[in-house]
Amino acid sequence: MSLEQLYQQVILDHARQRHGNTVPISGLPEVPRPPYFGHSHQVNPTCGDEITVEVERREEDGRIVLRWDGQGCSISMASASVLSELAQEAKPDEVAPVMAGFQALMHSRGQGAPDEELLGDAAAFHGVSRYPARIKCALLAWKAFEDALRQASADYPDENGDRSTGAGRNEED
Amino acid sequence: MSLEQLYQQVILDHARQRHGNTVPISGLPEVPRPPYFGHSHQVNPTCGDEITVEVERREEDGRIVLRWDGQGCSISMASASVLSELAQEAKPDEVAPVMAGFQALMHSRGQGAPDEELLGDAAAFHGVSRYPARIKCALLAWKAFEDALRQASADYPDENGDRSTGAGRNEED
Amino acid sequence: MFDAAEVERIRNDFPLLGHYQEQEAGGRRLAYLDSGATSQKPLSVLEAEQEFYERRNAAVHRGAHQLAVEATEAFEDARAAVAGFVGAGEREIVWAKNATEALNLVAYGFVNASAGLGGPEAERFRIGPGANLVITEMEHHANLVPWQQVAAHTGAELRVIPVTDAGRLDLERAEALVDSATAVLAFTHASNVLGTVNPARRLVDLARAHDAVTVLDACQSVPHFGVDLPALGVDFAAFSGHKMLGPTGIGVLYGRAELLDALPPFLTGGSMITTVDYQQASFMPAPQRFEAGTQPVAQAVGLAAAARYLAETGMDRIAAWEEHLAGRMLAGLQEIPGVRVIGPEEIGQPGDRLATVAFDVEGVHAHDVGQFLDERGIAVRVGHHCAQPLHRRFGVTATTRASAYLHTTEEEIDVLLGTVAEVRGFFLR
Amino acid sequence: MFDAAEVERIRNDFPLLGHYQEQEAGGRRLAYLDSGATSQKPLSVLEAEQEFYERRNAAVHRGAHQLAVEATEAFEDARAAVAGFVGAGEREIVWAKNATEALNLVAYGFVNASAGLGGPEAERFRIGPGANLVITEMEHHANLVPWQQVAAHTGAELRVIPVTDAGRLDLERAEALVDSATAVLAFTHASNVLGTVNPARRLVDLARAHDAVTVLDACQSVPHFGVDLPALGVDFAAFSGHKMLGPTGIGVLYGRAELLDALPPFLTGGSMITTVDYQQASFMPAPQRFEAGTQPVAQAVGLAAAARYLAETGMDRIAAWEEHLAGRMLAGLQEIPGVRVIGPEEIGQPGDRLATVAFDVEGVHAHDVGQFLDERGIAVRVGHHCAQPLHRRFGVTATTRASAYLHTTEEEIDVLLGTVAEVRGFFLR
Ligand SMILES: Cc1ncc(COP(=O)(O)O)c(C=O)c1O
Ligand SMILES: Cc1ncc(COP(=O)(O)O)c(C=O)c1O
Ligand code: FES
Ligand code: FES
Repeated sequence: MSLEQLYQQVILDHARQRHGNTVPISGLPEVPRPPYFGHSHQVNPTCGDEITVEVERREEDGRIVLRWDGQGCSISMASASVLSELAQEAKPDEVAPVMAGFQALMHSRGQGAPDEELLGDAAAFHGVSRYPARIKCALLAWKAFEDALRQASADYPDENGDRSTGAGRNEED
Repeated sequence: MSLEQLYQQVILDHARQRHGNTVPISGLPEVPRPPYFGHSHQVNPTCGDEITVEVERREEDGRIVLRWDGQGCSISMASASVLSELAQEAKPDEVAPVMAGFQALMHSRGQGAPDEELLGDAAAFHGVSRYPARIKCALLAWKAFEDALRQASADYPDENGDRSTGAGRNEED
Repeated sequence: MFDAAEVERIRNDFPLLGHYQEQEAGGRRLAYLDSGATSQKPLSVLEAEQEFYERRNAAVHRGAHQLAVEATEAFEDARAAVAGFVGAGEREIVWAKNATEALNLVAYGFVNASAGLGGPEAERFRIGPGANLVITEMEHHANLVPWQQVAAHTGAELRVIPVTDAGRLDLERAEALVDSATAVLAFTHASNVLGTVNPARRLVDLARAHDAVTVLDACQSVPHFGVDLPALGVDFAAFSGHKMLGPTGIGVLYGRAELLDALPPFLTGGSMITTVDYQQASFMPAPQRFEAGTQPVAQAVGLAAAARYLAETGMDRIAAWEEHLAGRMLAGLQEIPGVRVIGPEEIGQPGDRLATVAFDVEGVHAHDVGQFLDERGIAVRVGHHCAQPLHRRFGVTATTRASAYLHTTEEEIDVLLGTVAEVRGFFLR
Repeated sequence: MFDAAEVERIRNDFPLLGHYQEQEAGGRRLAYLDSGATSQKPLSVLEAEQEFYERRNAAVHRGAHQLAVEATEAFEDARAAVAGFVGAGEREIVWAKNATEALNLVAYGFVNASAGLGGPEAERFRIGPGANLVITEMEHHANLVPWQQVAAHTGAELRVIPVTDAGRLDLERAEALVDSATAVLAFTHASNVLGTVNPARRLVDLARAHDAVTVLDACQSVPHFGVDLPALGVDFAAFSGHKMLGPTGIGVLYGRAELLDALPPFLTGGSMITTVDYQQASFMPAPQRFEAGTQPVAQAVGLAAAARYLAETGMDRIAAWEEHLAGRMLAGLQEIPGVRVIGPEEIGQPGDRLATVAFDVEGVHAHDVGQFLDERGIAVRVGHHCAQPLHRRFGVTATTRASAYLHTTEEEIDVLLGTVAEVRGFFLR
């Protein structure tokens, strides 16, 4: 596989123009936290890169509001940006299959054909699955998102959200 | 080399009929210690065998009185017995060349021809020098003896004894 | 069980055995009866290491380059293979330099936890003067001295389960010694001196009833019969590569995932931290948290090849063959006047005795026995076999120990027996 | 220094380099510029290990049989060879699994002594809240985290000598930080990131003036230039086999005989005690007191072969060649727009800079740089290289690091430079 297939233009573009990348409120004591809120800080131990993802469930309709910040390689930054685009204002049970699909794609060892309809821009990451050392990069934001969403959904009064995201206790850290 | 050359009859005989092997007084609190006295306990760490050698310098003439006890292989026991025979009632400066000669023989890697006149029965150990793992056995008693003699000689009023045995401080333990 | 032809086939896989056979004038073989100390290596193990160095050698878990990826894969595949060999999960296998380090790792976990390190999750490893640590009288120094050190650091009491004259654990006394203040029950699965195989499940149940952590010294079991560590229920277990056909320089710690993640780190340095500044560090989950610095990578690959070789040969068949040899050795030794076996004199039930037999020859020191056997091409171990207190308990300072493995022949056992029978005649001449 | 023909001859000794050359379609070579992480092995090292396993493998320091005697001889000869390579006495060399363990051994010596273990001779390793431990800002985690652990155990303070923007130690600050309460000055001989070679003698003098124990991380120096440890005057030093053409699974601790005998034991178990009962043990003198359990015997033999290979090639010539390559790399990188070298940008005096060069490419993350180079057959390391705080100090989280060794060619450096020059064009397209 060529480098161009790994680093598709859409990845490089997202890495530069990052969707949803903004200062997280969890670090700002003066900002009050929304009622259905979760945040997760993840470190990629291989490289030391890190990301923080914050998720709110909008009170009125339960839809996702996502914020993130971090530093890392183009793949991790682009992946966070794409995730943000896909999840922003979505319902948790709309996002669940995307998350599962992206996970599966990353573990396909270059064999899987991405479902472009489901994954949108995230399909561009299919080349990453051939590079074991980079899979963690692509999944970093998603892992943080999953964790934050679980927290945000813990007390949100709809079973759907709970079921589809495997919500547990609200464990803020 | 054959086993018979390593285990000469004189070695096996000494191993059974041990010269100078008796209970050391250093373990008996009720027995008073002679004025010029040293004792040394040595362990062969490879096997855990041990020996205690006690040396007195006789007040009247400075000659050596030796006692030892221990347990170990035939080579270590025979070597202690031979040493005892050679050193008993000898003057330190008579024993010094024997000690040096025996040391040298043990480190000769089977090359040295033993000086039988100097070494007496100790010459029978020449085969041991071919077996690196057994050299420590043969030297165990000699090492303890050297240490004990040094202690016994520390305060004995003749420079000869001091010089020839490399005496240092009387470090009883 | 094997037949003679199969043992010959197996012998051909071991270059050292073949080499010795060639060398010796008159075709005399080396009877290597010292596998209990360290085993010989089949060619497949040497080749696996060599292949790694020649094609895939690079730093693992670090580099982004292709070679590093391949090295990492080889390394983690090795972990999976060794984990599978003892029924464990991959995350439950930590590489060490030898079994001794693996046991020290657990012991220092207690020391560090008790000094306040390791955060709240290390709570169950914190002990003090009221606690006790229970070991057995038949422990190798590797499973004795580290616990003495823990006792010295924490003020805990060290208790010892006695061994009967027949060479078995006194289980009644065990039940009295393990109590609610017991923090650790550390015991060997099989004794490297007596050859006794201990009833691990029963001891684990005893420990669990009192909430004690179990630490199994599996050095002499994993190489010789099939062991499923999770099925035994032990919390930690240690074994060595070099005793199971693998390379020197590698050992294994098994730990139940839940405990391993809670144990404070031991060696610290690179590749085991998540973030660090100049004043503090946070640590990765197990197994990485215990694998500081460059690991014995080629050795892990070699050990995996050894585990594969053993599994393919079949642990049950190996165990059956060795039991057969053990029976022959025990029966033969007991017929020789002046020879006393230290340890169980016969196989009680299948699987309760290794083909590792220590014995005393009346009137002849073990080192002299060993020298005599060596002269006849028989390699055995002599001394206290790193179990000094156990020898003291049996009233000896040293024994001669013959230990068989899958490549040992009946003929070798017979040569041993015949030669031992000559020993007293030579030395007491 | 070498000429191109000699480097080609050297390359032929390394099977992995040759293997790659064969494999690659179109004869493209692997430019292995990651020797700083781990080195490739010459055939003589692989053969030495193999020969040991096939002819002399047995338990060392234990058996009375002939094979054990030969194994012991091979093992102790290896110690003598490695001791000779760094100018040390044999008794001053302790085997470890890697440099990380060697550094931990010293650190735990302080921990154990401070907990009251080790008897009166361990007095000088006992420290408490008033004491301080001084390290530098450029330490690898292996020479940082263990000292944090000592600080946590003892209450001692950890102090850090800063690095200048030019990537050298701030020696004035060092003089202010080391004082009469300094128990340890631990510093790297050469930085695995910056490539800086530190003035070891000067730092030793500073420590000595305050009676502090010096601990040298010699991981990046011993492989690359001639090092005489006693001449440097350090008390302890650590280095790894795998970075100096030797096997994985072996490292070395050097300790001045007097200190090594006084340091409390670290790992405990077999082969390091003189006598032991169930309640206490007494320990052998160094080096055995630190070598518990079965040692990496075959690896020691392999490491000795590596030391021999290096000595025969000539450490001075190797150093000169690498300095030549370093100059070429530094000059070339600085000509590439957007590339910043982290560490000394040029060689100041001979011997003050390794051919290990870390750099940042503006706007492109190091892992992406590494991926790009890998695609072109250039293996470099990317990340924080186990020196996270040092990277933070230079305002980056990761760098790309190219490190050369004796088999590196000018051509490989040029390919590196040409490829780095393309990176920004690709990613910022
Ligand atoms: C400067 C330095 N110190 C310590 C180490 C640790 O060495 P090892 O991983 O062999 O223990 C390394 C290598 O990673 C190093 O470069
Ligand atoms: C029962 C037992 N435990 C522990 C050990 C120590 O193993 P190693 O020397 O490989 O650390 C041995 C081997 O010597 C052993 O037989
Ligand atoms: S390299 Fe760090 S996240 Fe990709
Ligand atoms: S074997 Fe112990 S002294 Fe000879």
